[in-house]
Amino acid sequence: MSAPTEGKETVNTLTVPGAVTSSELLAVVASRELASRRTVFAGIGLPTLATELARLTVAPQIEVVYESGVCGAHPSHLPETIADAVLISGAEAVLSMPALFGYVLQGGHIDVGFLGAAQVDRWGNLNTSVIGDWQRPAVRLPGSGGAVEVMANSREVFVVMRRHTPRSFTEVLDFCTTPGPDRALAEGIRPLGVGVTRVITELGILAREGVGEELRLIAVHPGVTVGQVREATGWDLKVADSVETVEPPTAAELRLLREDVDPGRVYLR
Amino acid sequence: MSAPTEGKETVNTLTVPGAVTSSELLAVVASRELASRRTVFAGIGLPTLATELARLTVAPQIEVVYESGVCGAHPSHLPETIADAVLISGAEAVLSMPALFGYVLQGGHIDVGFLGAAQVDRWGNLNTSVIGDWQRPAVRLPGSGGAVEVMANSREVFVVMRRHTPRSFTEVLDFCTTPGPDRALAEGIRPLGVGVTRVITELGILAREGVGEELRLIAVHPGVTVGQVREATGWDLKVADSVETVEPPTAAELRLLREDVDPGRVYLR
Amino acid sequence: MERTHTADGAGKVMPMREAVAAFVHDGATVGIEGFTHLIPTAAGHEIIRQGRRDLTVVRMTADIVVDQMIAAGCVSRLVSSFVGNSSAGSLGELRRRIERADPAPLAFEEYSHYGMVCRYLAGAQRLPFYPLRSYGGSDLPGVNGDLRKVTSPYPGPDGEPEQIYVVPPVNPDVTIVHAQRADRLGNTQIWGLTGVQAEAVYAADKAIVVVEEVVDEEVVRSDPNRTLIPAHAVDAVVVCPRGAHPSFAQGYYDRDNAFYRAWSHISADPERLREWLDEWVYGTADHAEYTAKLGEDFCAGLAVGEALSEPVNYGRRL
Amino acid sequence: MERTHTADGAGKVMPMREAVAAFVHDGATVGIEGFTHLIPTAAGHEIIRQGRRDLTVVRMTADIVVDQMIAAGCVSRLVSSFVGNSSAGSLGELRRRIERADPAPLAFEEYSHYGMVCRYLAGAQRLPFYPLRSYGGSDLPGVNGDLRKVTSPYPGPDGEPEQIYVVPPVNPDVTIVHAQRADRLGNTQIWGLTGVQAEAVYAADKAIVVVEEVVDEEVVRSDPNRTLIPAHAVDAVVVCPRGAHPSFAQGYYDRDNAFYRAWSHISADPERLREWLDEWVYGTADHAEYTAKLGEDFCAGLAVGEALSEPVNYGRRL
Repeated sequence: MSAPTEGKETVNTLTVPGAVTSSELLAVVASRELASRRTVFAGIGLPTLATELARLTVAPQIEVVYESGVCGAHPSHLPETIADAVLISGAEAVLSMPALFGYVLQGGHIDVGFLGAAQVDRWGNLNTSVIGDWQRPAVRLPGSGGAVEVMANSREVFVVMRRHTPRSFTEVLDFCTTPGPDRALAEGIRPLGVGVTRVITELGILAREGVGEELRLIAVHPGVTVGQVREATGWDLKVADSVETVEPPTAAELRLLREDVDPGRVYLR
Repeated sequence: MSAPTEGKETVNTLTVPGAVTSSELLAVVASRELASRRTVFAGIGLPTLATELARLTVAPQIEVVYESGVCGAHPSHLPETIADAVLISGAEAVLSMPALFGYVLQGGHIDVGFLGAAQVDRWGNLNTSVIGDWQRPAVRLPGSGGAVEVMANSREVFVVMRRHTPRSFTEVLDFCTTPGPDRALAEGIRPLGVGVTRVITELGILAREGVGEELRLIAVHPGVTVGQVREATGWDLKVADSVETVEPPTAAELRLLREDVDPGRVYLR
Repeated sequence: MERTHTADGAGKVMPMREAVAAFVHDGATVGIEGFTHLIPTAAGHEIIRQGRRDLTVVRMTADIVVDQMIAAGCVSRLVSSFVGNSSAGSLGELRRRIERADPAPLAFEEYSHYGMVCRYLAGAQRLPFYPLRSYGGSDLPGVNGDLRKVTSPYPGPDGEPEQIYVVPPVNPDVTIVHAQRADRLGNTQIWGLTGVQAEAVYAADKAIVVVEEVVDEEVVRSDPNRTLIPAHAVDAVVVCPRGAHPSFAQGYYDRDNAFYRAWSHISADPERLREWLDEWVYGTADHAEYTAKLGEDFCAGLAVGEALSEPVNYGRRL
Repeated sequence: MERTHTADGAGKVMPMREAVAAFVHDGATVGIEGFTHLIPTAAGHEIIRQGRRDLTVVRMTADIVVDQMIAAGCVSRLVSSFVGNSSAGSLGELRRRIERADPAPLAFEEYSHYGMVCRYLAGAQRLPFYPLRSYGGSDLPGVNGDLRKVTSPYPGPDGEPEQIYVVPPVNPDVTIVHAQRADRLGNTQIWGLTGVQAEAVYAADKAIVVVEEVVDEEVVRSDPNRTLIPAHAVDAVVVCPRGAHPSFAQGYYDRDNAFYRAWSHISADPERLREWLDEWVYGTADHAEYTAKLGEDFCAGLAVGEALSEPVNYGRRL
C-alpha cells in the first residue's frame, strides 16, 4: 500500500502492436531496468509484474521486500495485494512493521524502491495526497503509505506512471507528499539515496542520475516522438543528447509475463 | 543479570534459630512485602525465592518478568539463572530485549523491581560498578546490567542486601550506578516510580515512602536492637517512631520454601 | 499503563458487546491495527451498533471498517497514513467528509506509514518522541504541526550538527486488534503478518484482543515465542470467529477481495452505504448473525488448506 | 549496509576459519551477542586461534568468552553493560586489566543493558541517536561522554520542556551471533531467548551467523515468522554444533553451569588461565576437536528432552 500505481487500463495503440497492453509494456521496460539490482521494495501491480519478470530474465538473484513485512516470498499464486496470504505461506521471513521499516528500509538494505504517484515534478518529487488544496481538496488521495520512507531510504527509486499528461507531470505539485533528496537537502536533512532515477511511462523513459539533476527524456517507445513527450509534460522537459527507442517487448518476455508471471491476468487484464 | 544479590552464605546466628538460614529469612521477609503486587521484575537468587514463595502465600496472582525476556514462566525446575532453559519451556511469552526493556519495563508495566547492590546510600541510590575510583578501581564489579532501567521505570524497588555493614550502607557511594528518583529529579529527569521503598537485610527492614524521603528503620529481626542497626549503617540512620519486630519465618513458610520452592537447595544452600 | 485484572486473576474472556461497552467510550482515542491482515472489523461494527460518538481513530491504513465507522457518525478525528480502499478504489464516505465536509467535516492528521509506526513505538516505550529519517522536504510538516525536528547531540557524518524529524507518542485510550488465538489469560499469538499490533497494544491504556479462538494455555505455552502480546498487556479477550472479514486471518480464512472491490461502489453512494449499514451492521445483533448472513457456502469459498509449521523443540530438562 | 552476496546467489555456508578470516580484521569493532543463551563461544575461540589484535568488542554481557579473548590479547576496548561471570563469580582477566592494567590496560565504555539495546536499535535503524528514560542522576554520564541529553520538542507532562538521555548508534564492522538453525541462504531462525541478536546483526556492516545446523529451505519456509534474521542481513553461515558451550541452545543442549563456576577459579590465576587457553583453544584445531575433547559422555550430560511446539497453520490457497 505504497502510493498506488494502478489506473484504468488502456491498450497503448500509439506505440506497440495492439496485442501488447500498456501494462505489459511498462512491466517489461521496468523489468529490464532491474538488471544487477539485489533488493527491491515493491508495491503491488506493475512493480510485482516487473520484479517477477526480472527474476526470470535479467535479475535471477533479486529479492523482493514487501511493505507488509514479507522478505523472500515464494507465492503459489500471483499476489493480489502486498499482504496477500500467498506471499506469507512459504516466505523466507515475515517481519513486524517496526523491523521492516526500521531495520530493512531505513537501515539501508533496499537497492530499488518502486513508487507511483498522482503527480511528479521535474526533480522526482511526488504527490499522493491531494489534488487541490490540502485543507479542502478537490480529490483526497490515499496519502503516503510508506512512500515517504521508500524515497528517503532506498538507494534509488523507480516510478511507474501509466498516464503521461501535463496534469500528472507538473511544474508545481499540488502537494509534496514524498520529497526527493533535493528538497530534503534544502531543509538540511540528508537522505540515503539519490531519489528517483527512472520514470517509466506509456510514452517512454525519463531518467535522473542524482542530486541536483532534473529528469531528462532518455528513451521513447517506438512511434512516439520527442515532441509528443515534451507536449505531454507540464514543464520544459530536458532531453538527452541521443534519445533511444525502447526495444519493444520480445516474444520471450511476453510469453513469460503471460504464461508464468500472471497466467490469471490479475494485473495484465 | 541485574546487579547481583548473591554473596557468601552465612547462617544468621544473631537473630533466628540456627535452623533458619539468612537466605530463608530474607526470602520470607521479602515474600511478605509482595502482597497485592502484580508484576515483579526479578533477578535470580533471593528474588526468585521470594517471588515463588509469595505466589504460594500472599500473592497468588503475581507475574514474574525476567530481564532475559521471559513473562509468565512455569519452570519444571528451580531456575539457576534468569535465562535458565527451564524458564523458557512452557512460559507464556518470551520477548526480545527491545520489547522487554522498551515495552514492558520502560513502558511502565512493572510494579516491583528487585535489585541488589554493593553499596546503598540513605536515598536508595545504588552502586554496582566499582569499589574505589572508577578509572582505576580497587574492585571492578559487574556494573548496571538492567538495574538503571529497573530503578527508573518500576513503580517501586525492593533491595535485598545480605550484609548490613557501614561499608555497604554508606554515607557516600564510591560511584552511583543506579540513581533513585531524587538524584534524577535534581538533574531534571522525571522517573516513573518512587525508587527504593524497602531494603531488606540480615538485621531488619529499612523503608522509604517516596521522593524526598530518606530510608528509615521500620523493623528489626528478633534479638536485633535498633542500636545494632544504626551501628551497622554508615550514615545517621533515621528510625521510625515505633520499630516493629519482624515475625520469624513460620513453619508453613519454611516448609514451602524448603519442600516446594527450592527442594534442591540451589539458593538455600 | 494500568491494566485490568479480573478478581481471581483467572480469565479475561468476555463477549464483544461487553468489551466494547467497558473499554470504548465516547470521545475516546481508539487504536485499531492490523495491516491488511487481521483487521478487527467485527469490533468496529459493534462500536457502530453501540452508537459511540466523537472518537479519534488511530489507524495506519484507514480502510473499509473506518469508512463504515465514519459513515455511522462515530468518528470526529482520524490519524492515519493511508486513507484508501487498499488497491481496490476509494473510501466514499471519507472522501466526502474531507473533500466537501459532507455531511460533516472530519479532522484528519496525515502521516506516513513509518511515522505512524514510530508514534506507536514512542507510545509503547513511554518516550517523549521518536526519531525517523523521513519528512525532510515534505509538505506534510506544513499541515501537521506534530512533525518536528530535533538536533542530534552527536556530530553528523560531515562533522556538522545533524537534524532529524521526530513524531510524538500516541497513547490510545484503548487499542483493538484481531489475532488468531489467545489463552483465557490474554496471552495472544499471531502469525503471518504481525504488523504493529504489539506496539499498538503496549501504547494503549487498555487493550481488547479479538481472536478466532481461545485455546488451552498448554497450546500457547508450547511456543512462547509466538506470544506477541503477553497477558499483562491485555484487558479483554473476545472470541469472534471470522471477525476480520473482509480481511483475512492467515491459516483460518482468505481475504474477500470481491467485497473490497464492491465497497468502492457501495461507499460512492451515501444512500447505498446507509442501506448496507442498516442491513449488515444495525440489522445484525452481533458478528455471529453477520457471519450467518454471509452464509456457509460463501464462507466455504474463503476456506484455506493446510500448511503447517514444522515444530521446533524447546527442550525439557531430563 | 552493503552485504556479501555469493556469485551465484546460492549459499553463504562456509567453515568457521574462513568466516573469521574474511570478516574479522585486526582493529575491527566486533559485536558479539547472545544473552546467556546462544553465546557464540566457538567463534570467539577461532578469533583467538587466528590471533586477532586490537579489537573493540561490543557485548551486553561480557562474560567467559570475552574474558578469554581479552586474556589472549585480542581485545583493546570493551563496550558493555555487565562485566561479570553470570551469577557464578568474577572474570579474572577482565578485573586484572581494569583494576591494575595487568598485564595491559583495557579501555572500557560502561553502559546499562537498555543503553546497549538502544545503541543497537539506533545502529540497526540508521538513527543518529536513540532516546531512553535512563541515566538521570547516574554517575555513568560522568565517565561515558557518549551519554548525552536531548530536549523534546513537545511539552512534557507538566507543560515544561522535557529532557531525555540518548545514546549514539553502534555499527560494528561485524556482528557474530549463534542460532539454532539457518538455511544455506542465511535465513536464520532462533527460539527461546532471542535477546538483541536481530538488532546487533542489522546494526553491523557484516554478519556471521553460527548455527547448530543448516536445514532445508522448506523447513525455514514452513514458519517464516521464526526467521528473525533474513538472508539479506547475513554474510556467512557457519555450521558449528555445540558452538555455544558453555552456554546453551534451547532444545539442543543445556547450560554447563559447572564450567561457569569453574571459570571464576581458572581466571583468577593468570597461569591457570593461560594453561586453559593452551589446552582448549590453541590446543584444538577447531570446535569439532574442542567438542571431541569434552567427550561424548560429558555432552550426554547436557542433553535435553523433547518439548515440541504445537504447529500452526499458515494456510494454502485452494
